[in-house]
Amino acid sequence: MNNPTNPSADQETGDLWESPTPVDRTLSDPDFTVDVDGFEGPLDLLLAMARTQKVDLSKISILALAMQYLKFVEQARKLRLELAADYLVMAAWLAYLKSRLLLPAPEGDPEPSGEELANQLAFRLQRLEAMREAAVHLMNRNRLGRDVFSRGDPEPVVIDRKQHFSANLFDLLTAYASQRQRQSVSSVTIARREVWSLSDAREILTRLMGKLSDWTPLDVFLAEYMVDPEERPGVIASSFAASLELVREGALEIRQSDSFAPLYMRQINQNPVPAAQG
Amino acid sequence: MSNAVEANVLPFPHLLEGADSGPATETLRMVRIVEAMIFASREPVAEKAIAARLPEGTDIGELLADVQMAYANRGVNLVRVGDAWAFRTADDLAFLLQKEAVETRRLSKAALEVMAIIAYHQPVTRAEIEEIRGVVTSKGTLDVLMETAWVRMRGRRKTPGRPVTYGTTPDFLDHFGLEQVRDLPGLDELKGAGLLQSQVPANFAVPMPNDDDDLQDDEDPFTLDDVEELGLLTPGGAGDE
Amino acid sequence: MSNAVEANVLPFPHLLEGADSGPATETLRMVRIVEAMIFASREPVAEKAIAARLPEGTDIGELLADVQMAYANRGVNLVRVGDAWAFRTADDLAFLLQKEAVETRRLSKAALEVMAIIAYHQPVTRAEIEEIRGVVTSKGTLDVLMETAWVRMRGRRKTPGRPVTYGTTPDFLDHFGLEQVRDLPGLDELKGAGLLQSQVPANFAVPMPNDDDDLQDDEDPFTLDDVEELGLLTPGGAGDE
Repeated sequence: MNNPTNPSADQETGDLWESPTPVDRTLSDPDFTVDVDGFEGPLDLLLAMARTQKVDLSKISILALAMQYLKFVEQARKLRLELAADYLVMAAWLAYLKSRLLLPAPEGDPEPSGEELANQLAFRLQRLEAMREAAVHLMNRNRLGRDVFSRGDPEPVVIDRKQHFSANLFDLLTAYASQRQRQSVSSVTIARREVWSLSDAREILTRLMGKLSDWTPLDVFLAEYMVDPEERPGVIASSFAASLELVREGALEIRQSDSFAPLYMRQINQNPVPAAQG
Repeated sequence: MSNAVEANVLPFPHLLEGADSGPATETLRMVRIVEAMIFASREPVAEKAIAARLPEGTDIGELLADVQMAYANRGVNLVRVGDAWAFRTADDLAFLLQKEAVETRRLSKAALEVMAIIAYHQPVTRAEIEEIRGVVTSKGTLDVLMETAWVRMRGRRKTPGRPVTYGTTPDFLDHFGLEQVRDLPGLDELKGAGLLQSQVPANFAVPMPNDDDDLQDDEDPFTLDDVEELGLLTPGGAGDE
Repeated sequence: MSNAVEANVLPFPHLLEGADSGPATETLRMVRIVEAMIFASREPVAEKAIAARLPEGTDIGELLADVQMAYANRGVNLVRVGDAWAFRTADDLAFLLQKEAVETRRLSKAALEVMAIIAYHQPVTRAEIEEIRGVVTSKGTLDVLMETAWVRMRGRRKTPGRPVTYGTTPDFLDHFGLEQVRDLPGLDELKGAGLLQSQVPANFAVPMPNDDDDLQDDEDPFTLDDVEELGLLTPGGAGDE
């Protein structure tokens, strides 16, 4: 759990939920020789060590515990194992505790006595142990959803929601006017381009052909339909396509002297063939 | 304790007090099992399932009838649902399961806009509303407006897809203090009130609203199918058309 | 009907039979309301919410205590959860109801420890939790506990840095069958032993390991008693070597 190579990292990553097969640490690692995996910090390790010493925390030897811990850290260092910073801090503190316990305090020493330090550690161990016991007691209680059950099929309270909506005419009109305004500015209406369908063009052409006495340019011919310049390309395209069809049928003749030169057309068999135009 | 129990409106039977007599204790045990099983179950509990937990040969019918009677006048009753049993709140206390929550909600800007468009352009379809607004109108916005009871579905437009047409209700007039929907201000009035800028495009028009109950020529009435599909069977609603 | 009721293990009180006497009928009415409201809900119902449905001036505490007593020996009990009340199956009937049990993920040892610390030391800051455990508590552990809805952030400690304080929720009480935080198991003993303090209590002492004579002198009977009461003696441990 404690990654010894990364002392600054969270000490508990990845093990928030109990693993399906918990490992008994004391069995797998009876001497606490080198491995700190599975311990949740130095206090946890100390508690585990204390348990090997005596089962009654109130009677453990703090000095023996401190020495055991220091030995453990020494071994870890011999094996060049990196220990999390917490473990080293605890080791330093325990070394200090050991010296305070073994050496008589000088007169007027303002530092806490060895006894006080030992009490402090014993207190912390007991407090942690007590919390663990408390957790066990809690979890062993008759728990809701496991031992004790709530109404399986509750009858929900139907909330009769009386919604009162607030809006006044001014809000309404403002909303309407501003959004219409917004739309009228932002929306550009693209008028639908008038396109003659081929059949429309043919019908119109056929109707107009009667007026064709001689070669007539297509744009003149269609002049009355091309008032609106926008319509011009569409009208020309449609009628040209329709005129080709009429030519194929032998009803119309078309000629053009050059690329992009005006297109001339005339009805066939209506008049005697006139002289070709220059 | 026996004093307290005596004083209680719902005392336990004396059978329980000196509960050493075999049959009574046994019956109580069974009653407790029945109660707990039915209480905790997510659905009514089949008589068979209960019987499986009771000593063989138990007259389960009688036992359940007894428990049912014990609860007959309580706030909670034991009721039979087919071959199964469930606890239910006593009918006369159903009001306890209702909570009235009055909350004042402001209409969102989008809802106000849609409301206004419906008011002015009715009868109007959702697609038309969207065309006017230039944005897609969420179903939620229309739902909220229906909830206000200011908007109603009128019928269906006689066009492909037969879209629903929306219009305003008398509640709408009430709430906004209008005698008739035609009283909504027109283009000039909106301009005059400074709500519309004076330069609006030439083709800009504010329609004359019309909330006639009579359907217009291009509207179809709702069919019975529509009524179901659109959930129009609201209390006091148009379900009888 | 009265015959059947007489024969029932759970008869209704005679008060109900000729139920015309005012006060009794009124009390019954209130009892029924209390039953119905709490019974209908899966979650505990706030005492306030119940009171709101009863006539003003009702001694709701007494009423609830009466109902609680009426259900004390039933298959379903009325339990108090903080300021709220709930019906729960009697705990001795758990065996019947395994089917209803919801498989919940088990908390890790670390999370359990943090939960216990929060429960017993609340309001408690993360730094204090870490001080007790001697290890950095990952954010994840607290998140998981918050996810269980057993732990909540309470507020901020009025100290530099204004750290967040944690405590338990009503769900916690409900889940562990506690009426109130004061009912946490062993709470008084832990307090008496000073184990819920952040500082070593004045009378706290451990025997000096290098001095058996001191051991005797340092034996504080109060501390020793407390330690034994706390269940610090792990199973199988004699503890008196």
